[in-house]
Amino acid sequence: MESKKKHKVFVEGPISPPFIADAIAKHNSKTNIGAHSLFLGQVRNDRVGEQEVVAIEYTSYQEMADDKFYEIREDAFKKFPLICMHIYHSLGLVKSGEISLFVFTSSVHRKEAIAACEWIVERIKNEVPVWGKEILSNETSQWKLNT
Amino acid sequence: MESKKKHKVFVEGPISPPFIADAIAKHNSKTNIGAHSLFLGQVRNDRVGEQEVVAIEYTSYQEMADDKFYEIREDAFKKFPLICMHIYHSLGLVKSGEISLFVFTSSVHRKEAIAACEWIVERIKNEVPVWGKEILSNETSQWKLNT
Amino acid sequence: MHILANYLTEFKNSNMEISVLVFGQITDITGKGSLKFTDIKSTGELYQLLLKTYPQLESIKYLMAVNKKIIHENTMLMDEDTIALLPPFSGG
Amino acid sequence: MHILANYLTEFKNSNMEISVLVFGQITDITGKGSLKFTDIKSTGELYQLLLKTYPQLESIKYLMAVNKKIIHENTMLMDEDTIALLPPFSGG
Repeated sequence: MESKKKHKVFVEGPISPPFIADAIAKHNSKTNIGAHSLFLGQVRNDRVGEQEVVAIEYTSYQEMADDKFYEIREDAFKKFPLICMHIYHSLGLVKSGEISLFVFTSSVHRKEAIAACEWIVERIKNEVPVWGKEILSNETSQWKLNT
Repeated sequence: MESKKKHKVFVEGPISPPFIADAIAKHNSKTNIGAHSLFLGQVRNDRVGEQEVVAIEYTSYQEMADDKFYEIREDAFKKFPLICMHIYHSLGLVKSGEISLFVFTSSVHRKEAIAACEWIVERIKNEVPVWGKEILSNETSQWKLNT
Repeated sequence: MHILANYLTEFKNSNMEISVLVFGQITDITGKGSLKFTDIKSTGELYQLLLKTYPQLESIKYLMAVNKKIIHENTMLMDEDTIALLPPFSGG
Repeated sequence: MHILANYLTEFKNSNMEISVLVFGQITDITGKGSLKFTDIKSTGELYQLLLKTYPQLESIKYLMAVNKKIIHENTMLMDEDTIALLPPFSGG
């Protein structure tokens, strides 16, 4: 259990595939883990009229977000028999095709890791004070609305 | 849609984190993707009496398994609005702490990728003719039973 | 002592200062990320003052947080409280 | 032509050969991964013969697949059919 460890969630810019590979590889020594569930949020190049989204610029109320991430983490460990969980979220500019959210849960059996991962993603989307500003191809921008 | 592409599922030995990173990175150019869901099955060092599982040796009825993976793939694309899906399963020896199953789904919105990934994992566990032989620390072995 | 305490309380009240942090699309309206106000007694009073100062806020849906906790009803404010104006989140 | 066809059918039946593929824990009992049988007409008949040859199969739960399709009832066999003995799967 690492439920007491308050790890850094926000990373500047996109979350790279090698960073994800490192996170996975670190669990090689935790041989009681049988299942990992990973969620990755990727920036889409949605069309907006004649334009398309080329990047999203993320800002946050960081102090409140850190508290909220910690609360979600504590709640997740209470609700699900997890061995590990990690959340990483981008701040600043993330281009379309790049990854801005990485949620990673591990447990003995698959059902718990899968259920926890989905539950955490929903809570992040609904409760964490982060805002995305969509940068369009003509250099205008608009505020993202989560669905 | 790549539903017609019959890609190779079985890989010899464990699935490495850099292999997973490459699979993720390849989706960087598919900028209509908004969400990836990944499941990783990792070999556990379960205790068995005085011994523990040090590795699992996977064998398969490959011809039938390939048909079944293809059927699951086709069904997944019919059932869920996926942009991509990939399955990789190990054959041969995979040590505890290493990864033997990798299911990877991608879609526009998160719910579809997450639901499809879980659905595919369940079908693989139940329907694909693969057997794991648990190699114990004293070099004896026993056949794995899925829960 | 009693007299001094009263005096300090009054002094404090009459110079009570709160910080207002502004996020997301609301920054487009205020033009800045943080504001200072004095002698605002409640979130309701703050809400009315903000609306008078920035009429465009009328069309914006947002929540307020007081010291990082989202509030859903009128809340008394104290000196040095930090109030955040939170339009709908769009992280992830 | 008709006589020849009949003759061929009879010839074929009397030398009908099936392959039986063996997997997982059943290989511990048979000692090998594939077996050949001649003149077995159905999966039911095969099941009985296997049980006589390998009495330990009694305690093993398994399904049969004929030409890669799992069958749940007695199924007629044809020359060159491939039958697989499938103990519970444990992939993933």
